[in-house]
Amino acid sequence: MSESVVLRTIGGMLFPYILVYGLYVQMHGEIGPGGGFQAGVLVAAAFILHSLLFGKELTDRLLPTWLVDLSMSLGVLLYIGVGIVGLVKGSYFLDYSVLDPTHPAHAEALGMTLVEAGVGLTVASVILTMVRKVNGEPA
Amino acid sequence: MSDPVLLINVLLLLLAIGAALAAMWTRDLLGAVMLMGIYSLLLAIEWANLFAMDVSYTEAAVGAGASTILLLTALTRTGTREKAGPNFHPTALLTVLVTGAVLIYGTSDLPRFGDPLAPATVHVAPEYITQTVGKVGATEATENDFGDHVPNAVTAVLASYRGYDTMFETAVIFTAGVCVIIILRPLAGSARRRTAGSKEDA
Amino acid sequence: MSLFETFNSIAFVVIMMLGLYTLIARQNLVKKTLGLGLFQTGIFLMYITLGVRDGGVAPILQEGAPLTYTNPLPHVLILTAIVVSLSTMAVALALIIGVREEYGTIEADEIATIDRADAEEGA
Amino acid sequence: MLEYVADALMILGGFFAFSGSLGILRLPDFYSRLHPSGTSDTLGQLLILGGLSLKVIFDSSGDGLSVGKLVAISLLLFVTTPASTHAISRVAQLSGLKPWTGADSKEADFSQKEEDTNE
Repeated sequence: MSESVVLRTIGGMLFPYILVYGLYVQMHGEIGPGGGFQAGVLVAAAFILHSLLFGKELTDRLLPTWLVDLSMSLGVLLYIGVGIVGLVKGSYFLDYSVLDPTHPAHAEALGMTLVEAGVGLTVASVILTMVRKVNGEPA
Repeated sequence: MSDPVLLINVLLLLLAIGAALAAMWTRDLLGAVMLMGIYSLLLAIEWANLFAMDVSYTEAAVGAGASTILLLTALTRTGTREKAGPNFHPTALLTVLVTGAVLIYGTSDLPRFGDPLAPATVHVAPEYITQTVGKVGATEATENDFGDHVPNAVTAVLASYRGYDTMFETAVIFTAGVCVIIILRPLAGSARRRTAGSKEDA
Repeated sequence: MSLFETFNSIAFVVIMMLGLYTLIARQNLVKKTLGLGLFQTGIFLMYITLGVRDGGVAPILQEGAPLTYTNPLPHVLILTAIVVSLSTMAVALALIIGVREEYGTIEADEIATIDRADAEEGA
Repeated sequence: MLEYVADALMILGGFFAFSGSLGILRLPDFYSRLHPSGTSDTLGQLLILGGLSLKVIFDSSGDGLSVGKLVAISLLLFVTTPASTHAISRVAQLSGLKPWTGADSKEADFSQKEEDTNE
């Protein structure tokens, strides 16, 4: 928790913009530089900034620890789930074309978006968890 | 020399090596972590200079941002001073010199910087860039804005062509997160042998 | 083949060897972790250098004119490797914190001394 | 015409960035070194980004997205650089680093500063 009014004002101002920028990087990864890995780090950085400025309790209320733990595994499961959809529909593992059989280009884009979302979810929550744990916060 | 990429490349790498030397030389761990952050930022510029935009992005976010935060957080629990000791270590120097000489001898066979006929450039890269692998019949249905390919070739290779690789990298990251949770779980007091001494100065 | 064109090969060896020297010569565990990270970045430099192509631009495909692009494959490998190196570093730091709580020091030689003393006590 | 204005802005920005770096090297103590790194660098960055956006407007005849991104970066730097300078100087003051007053001879002051930063 920082006592400085300047830092808390500017940090509070920046926090939503960092989150939005993280989402932009996540969704823009197919057109420009970016993707799940970078976006995950940005989102985690936003929450680390929040907990540095406003204290752990407030960040915990905003983003409970159980949610972070859940999304850590949810990201990997989302990735594997997209792969298993391919298996269930009678094709290869991680074959995106089964997601939209009428339009392969759309299916490819949809599959990549889902997979990147899984990567982003895992990276963000894992980095947040690591910093929290190394900082000595209990489970 | 006429190519500005090469000149900036050499300048940035010299600066980065200088920052790395300073980081490894100093006995102040806080300063070493900060210098490693500077080194990462210089490398991020270097990746952008070599047209690896996604890597530059990741290096700036992870190397200069997240890992600096992580190391600083860890330093609050481990102490920031390194014990004074001899800077010269003959065995290490000998090992490093021999290994370095072997590696430099090995790099003499590498294709020259930016060679258009290098095997890596000739064989796989064109298929990844034109994104023709496995799309023999899919020439119709290009209502997408970008035809039937994804504009960022790095994302296409990451999420589609090397999907298994990325999946297991994600699994590695998840495993690392679980490992950190397990290693740093609070234990009962009897499980630690020397907690009495370390709790006071922590 | 001028020095400018072979500079990257020498630079990545220098960076890697700097990390290796720290890994062997220094006793502090956090410093050893930093040296390991430096070693990894040397390898990143090698990969990215191998992907460069004369006149190539970033592999973000433009509509219209066919351009030459750098090789996207090393970028993908290194992009994931950077994030994985952060994760492994976090595991290493967690272990170092555990060592510090256990022994009260993070210098490798002091830990070895304590371990030897313990073994003699037990014998 | 606009092209020359853009070039002039970028050269001016480069000059300010250079003088900021020179100030970090030449000034005697921690607090006075924060001054060039906070003010001069902010101005240099803003001027360079302004020159770049003028160049984008001139070259690609109204690429609104790139200009918007440059303006967003300028705003971000305009807000965050002073804030980070504030944070650094605040932490230095809280950890007990005394400012240099210039009362003694130069050598004595530099040795004093070394002791302070080593704490």
